[in-house]
Amino acid sequence: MANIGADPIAASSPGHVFDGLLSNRDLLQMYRTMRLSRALDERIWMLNRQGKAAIAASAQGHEAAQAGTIFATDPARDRYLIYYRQLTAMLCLGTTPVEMLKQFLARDGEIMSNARQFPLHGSHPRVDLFSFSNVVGTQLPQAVGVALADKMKRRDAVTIVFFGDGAASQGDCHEAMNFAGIHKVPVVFLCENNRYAISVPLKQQMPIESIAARASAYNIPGTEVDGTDIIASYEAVSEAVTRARSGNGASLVELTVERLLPHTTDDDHTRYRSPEDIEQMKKRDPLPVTEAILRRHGIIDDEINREILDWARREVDDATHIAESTPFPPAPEMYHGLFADDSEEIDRA
Amino acid sequence: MANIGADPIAASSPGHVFDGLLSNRDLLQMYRTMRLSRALDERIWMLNRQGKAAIAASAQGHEAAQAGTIFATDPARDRYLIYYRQLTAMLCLGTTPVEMLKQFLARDGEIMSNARQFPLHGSHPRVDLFSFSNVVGTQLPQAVGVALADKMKRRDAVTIVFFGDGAASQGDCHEAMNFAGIHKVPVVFLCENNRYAISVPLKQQMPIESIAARASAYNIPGTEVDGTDIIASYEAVSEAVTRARSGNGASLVELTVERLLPHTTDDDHTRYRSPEDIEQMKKRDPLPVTEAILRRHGIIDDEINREILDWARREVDDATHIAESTPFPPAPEMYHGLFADDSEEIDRA
Amino acid sequence: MTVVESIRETIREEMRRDSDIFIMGEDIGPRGGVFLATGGLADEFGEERVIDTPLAESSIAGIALGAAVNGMRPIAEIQFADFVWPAINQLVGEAAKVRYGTAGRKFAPMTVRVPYGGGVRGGLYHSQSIEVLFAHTPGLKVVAPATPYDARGLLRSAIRADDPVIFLEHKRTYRLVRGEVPDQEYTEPIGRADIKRAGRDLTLITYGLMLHYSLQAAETVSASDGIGVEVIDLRTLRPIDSEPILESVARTGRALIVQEDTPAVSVSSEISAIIAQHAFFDLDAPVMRVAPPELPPMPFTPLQEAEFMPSPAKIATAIRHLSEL
Amino acid sequence: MTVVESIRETIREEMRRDSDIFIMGEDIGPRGGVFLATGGLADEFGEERVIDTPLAESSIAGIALGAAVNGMRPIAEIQFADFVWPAINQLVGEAAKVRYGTAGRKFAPMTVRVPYGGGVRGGLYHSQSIEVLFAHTPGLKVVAPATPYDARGLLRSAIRADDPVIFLEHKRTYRLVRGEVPDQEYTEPIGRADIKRAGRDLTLITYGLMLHYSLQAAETVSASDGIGVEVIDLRTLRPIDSEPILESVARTGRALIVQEDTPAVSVSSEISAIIAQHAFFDLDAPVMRVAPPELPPMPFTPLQEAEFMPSPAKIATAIRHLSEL
Ligand SMILES: Cc1ncc(C[n+]2csc(CCOP(=O)(O)OP(=O)(O)O)c2C)c(N)n1
Ligand SMILES: Cc1ncc(C[n+]2csc(CCOP(=O)(O)OP(=O)(O)O)c2C)c(N)n1
Ligand SMILES: [Mg+2]
Ligand SMILES: [Mg+2]
Repeated sequence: MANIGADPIAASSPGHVFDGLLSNRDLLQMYRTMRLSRALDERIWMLNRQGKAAIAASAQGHEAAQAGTIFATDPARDRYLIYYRQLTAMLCLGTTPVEMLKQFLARDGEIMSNARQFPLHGSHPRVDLFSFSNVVGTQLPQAVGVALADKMKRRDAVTIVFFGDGAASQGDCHEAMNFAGIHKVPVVFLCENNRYAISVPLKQQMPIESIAARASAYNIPGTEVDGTDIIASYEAVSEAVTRARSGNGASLVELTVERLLPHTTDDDHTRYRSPEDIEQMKKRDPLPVTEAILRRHGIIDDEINREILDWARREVDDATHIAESTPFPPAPEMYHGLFADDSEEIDRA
Repeated sequence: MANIGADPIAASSPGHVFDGLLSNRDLLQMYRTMRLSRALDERIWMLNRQGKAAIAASAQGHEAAQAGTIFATDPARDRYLIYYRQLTAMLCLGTTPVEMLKQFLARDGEIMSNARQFPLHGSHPRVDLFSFSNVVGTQLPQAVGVALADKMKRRDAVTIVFFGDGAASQGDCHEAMNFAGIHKVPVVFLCENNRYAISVPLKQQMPIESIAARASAYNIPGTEVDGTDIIASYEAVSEAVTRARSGNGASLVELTVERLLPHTTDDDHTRYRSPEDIEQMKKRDPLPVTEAILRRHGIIDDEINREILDWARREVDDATHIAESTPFPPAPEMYHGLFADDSEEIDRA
Repeated sequence: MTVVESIRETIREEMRRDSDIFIMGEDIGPRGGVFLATGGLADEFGEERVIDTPLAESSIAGIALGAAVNGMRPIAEIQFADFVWPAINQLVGEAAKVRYGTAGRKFAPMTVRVPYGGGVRGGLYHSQSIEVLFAHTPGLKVVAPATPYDARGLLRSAIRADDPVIFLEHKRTYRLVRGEVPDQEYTEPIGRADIKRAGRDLTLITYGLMLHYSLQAAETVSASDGIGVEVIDLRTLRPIDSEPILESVARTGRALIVQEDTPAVSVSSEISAIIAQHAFFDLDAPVMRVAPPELPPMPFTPLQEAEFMPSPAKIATAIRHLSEL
Repeated sequence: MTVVESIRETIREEMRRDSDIFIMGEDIGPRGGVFLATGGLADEFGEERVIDTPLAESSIAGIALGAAVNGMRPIAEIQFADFVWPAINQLVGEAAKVRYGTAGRKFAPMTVRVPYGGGVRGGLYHSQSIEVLFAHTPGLKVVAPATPYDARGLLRSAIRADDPVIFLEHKRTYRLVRGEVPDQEYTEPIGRADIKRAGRDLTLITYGLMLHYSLQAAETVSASDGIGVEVIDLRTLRPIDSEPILESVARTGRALIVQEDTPAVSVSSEISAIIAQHAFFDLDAPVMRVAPPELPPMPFTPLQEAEFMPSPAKIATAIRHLSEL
């Protein structure tokens, strides 16, 4: 792909004045990662259908939002509190397909929790990232505490905490944003609003249209952005990150996306989504949208795009092979690491 | 006091166009109740200092807000979730000084919980009113549930739930207002904002000035009113109650008041309030303010005012005598009423 | 009929019978609940009586409580027991004390359905047993049926009770356990244990999924070692029904308690304490327990989940061991 | 020195020693805490290390947790135990599982101070004992000292521990209990019970305020009936230190457990279960308990509060009764 220039361009997609520093290479990198994420996501769903992966939540529809967000941060110094729907973010942060698949297959050496937890739960060996639990909303006060520690220690780190529209209904969301507003901690509240909490549509979750509109209740800036637009997402998050980095405190960024698949592999969204709704949302698939942007900027053409698709499939095939041939963690391993002092013996079952 | 006309007047205090139906008699009734509340409040504080009342939270400073609020509701059909600082509200709802004093002295036959609970906790024999616990904020979702039941049953009842500025920080406040906004239940969120949660000033509780400003996050109307102004308070609450009664759902009314005494008899606010702050707040004592309004309208003069003050003192003296000569509830009574079926024997200690 | 079917049909019948009953929770509407325990109810009763709530457990409990004290009979669903923690304040702090704290004037006829338990590849946050705090709290009733028959009879009693009932449904039993359920209406009393198997040599006390594992183990040891195990299903965790336990131990002289929850300060501790105090002179051997290790329930990866969960084999081993003491 | 003074001075010394320590909670700043357990600390350490929080317990716990996993050592105060319920999700659901759920990579060195207990005219919402759920939860350590010496030594250990510690302070002991506290720095190990009184005839296991009532009762019965009561102070409720209990029961053959919390499914249940399993053949009599009735702790009105609380007299009666069995 030598034929792609690395020099910054004034990228612009309809409706955006782009003044960031995204280079062609960045955009290409984002797009490739999104394609890899999509291919991996489809594979994971298949592995579930084959009875090999116990459960999976898909990132399909959220890819541009997550890629745009991560590229606006600095994995070398920033901190991330993620949730289960963030496969693309994980890949953008350098997690490998093998590492991801071991999570879904619960195999030995799984990087986040050694397969004690669901996929995408635990922490990361190379990035300061964690998701302690599946309990929706708990990460919000935790993120504020993480950012508070950095503020106290005058560390140059921004905390990005991801949550869905459903999490916004939790009391913890209110308490976290309130404290962040009072103490101006360097945190970005990143809401991926896909209009559903499993089957509950937005109008039964809140009496307003936009979660970002609540930012004023906490005296922090709030922006609602089309999360299928990778450049708009990048810009909005960049602004929030810059604000936090320069000591001006928290922001709320709401990226509106679509959940292209059911909530998880256990769900069937035809039970609660109308055919029209399902048809409509497919139009907002971020992959074709992003592909079009890159084509418009001459960053990719048919050939390069095909290369990318082939590369993604190969990556996923190889990773699947490795992950599937890895054993499960042995039972006795579970008795370790409850406390700092492991000598506190845990009686065997 | 036959020399006081009962015919409605166009009452007006600076800055208010009054279009309600407060009669002279109403205003007089409110004022008399406020005076009674103040006299009783002072007596309760004294009884604590004498070691007779274990604990007391004072309503001093909140009297006009509470009187204005209760007079804007209909005790015959409305429902009230109160909290511990609502002596004036209790008196406006027809609770007698003896009934109140038995709460503070934990005497037999105490009306709200038979002295199982702190003063102002439990429920009421004549009004649909309750305060289940001392746990700040819990009443908010409960009130929404109460109002939801009335909406389901098409009952003509409005639920008024009282809370302080401190309670507004609780996750339960967010969850309650969110649900109320979605389902348009007939509830009035009545915040008595005295700028302190015990010792924590507003600026350390929230990054904004007004709790009412958060109403928009829940798509409900929010108004902030001077809670030392009895007519303004009455008007604001009337509007919210009318709205709820006519099926238009919830409102948030914030009445700004002063807490003239320390948080409770256990507190000493000189530890955390500046002398200036304490001086300033005294200027907003609602009793002289209300007295001036009534004098301006010719509803009271020196003589009537003296009558009222004497009457209040007599009432409180007599009540104190009766309450103090009432025994404590006997120990065995505590073993009853845990469940509907009392036959489920509770073993004696 | 399966356990989940019996729960769904019971809710349906009760809602037909009493218009004061409504259900609320996450995804219980058109979705029918993530376990389909409320499937079809939104269609039949409409969205006013089948309320899909925001994702906010504290308000689910608090709003149900408010509605209950104002004349309704809400049935609230907590989607998974692991997510009941945000609701503890409204359930344990508030609902449990409403009647007592108002000297009987206000009361809360509410049922809180809580799918719990492991062995479902749920990992640390879809496998938890959360009964301890509820079983400890005066003012609550806690029910944990293990069969379709008991689920139906006890859910009816719970819905009709005039005080808060925490209704624990073991997720693994939902589809695994089938059983006969009479068509005619019946109730089972809250607060009564049930002897699910008679035996002369040893008394085994359990509840939930472990009842079924224990019954398997009882068959195994009776076949292999001729040990007669009496299996008592607690069914209600608060109040605990001690009579049948003490009466059985008086006959067998040996007591084994089997639970899926971790042992320290748990329901099994209380059963043991009851026996140690009231049946001491009947005992021929120590009161033993089968329970998981003291670790967060429970690892997602399969070998570790299996190691964590008590199994019929582990229970059988414990029975043999205890009957030799 | 009183218990509350020893706690305040320990926090002060630890904060001087380690700049990663900060405290947060309601009214802990200029007010010094409602019990003055943090009096003067705001002046000495400034408002960045002494944070007066909004009235929101879930976030107090959640923010402390986040800060702890990011290198700080927060000490969070829950103003009264009765208000810990909103924080359960962040403490039991989250903090307890952080290290285990990240396979050891992340951990939470946080201390949560929780003033608890009754006998203070606190009524239903300022008297609660809330130890059960914490004592049940793998991943937590739960400490409940009863003397100024133990409070100081254990609080130091808690603050320096690399895992979450729930630190229970009995409100009634704050000013009531005085004791010698050495000036030089010392720690007491978490997880170790302490024999507070030696005796040959009966083992009494207790903690918190009840330790002091039990010691009084022990003196009474020794004077009146010559009964030698060995009093064991648990000090730590998770993990429970069973060795000294079993060793003592092996000598006395009689065990009495005294607690202020209601008995069903409680710490006393677990102590009884441990004895019934591991010391069964040493026992000469049933394992007995002294505890309040199964009612919400506890009525506000004085005669009923007195009836509810275990007292030295009630404990003495139980001791006499048990030693005659
Ligand atoms: C506290 C809590 N309640 C319920 C659940 C079950 N649950 C898991 S995901 C989910 C919906 C979350 O929706 P949202 O926050 O919008 O995220 P999305 O899945 O749409 O990306 C629910 C209800 C949970 N995990 N935690
Ligand atoms: C959940 C909870 N946390 C803490 C407390 C202790 N407390 C009692 S009143 C109070 C302050 C309440 O302030 P606010 O809501 O403003 O009411 P005010 O007393 O000022 O009228 C606090 C912290 C409590 N009762 N409940
Ligand atoms: Mg969503
Ligand atoms: Mg206040």
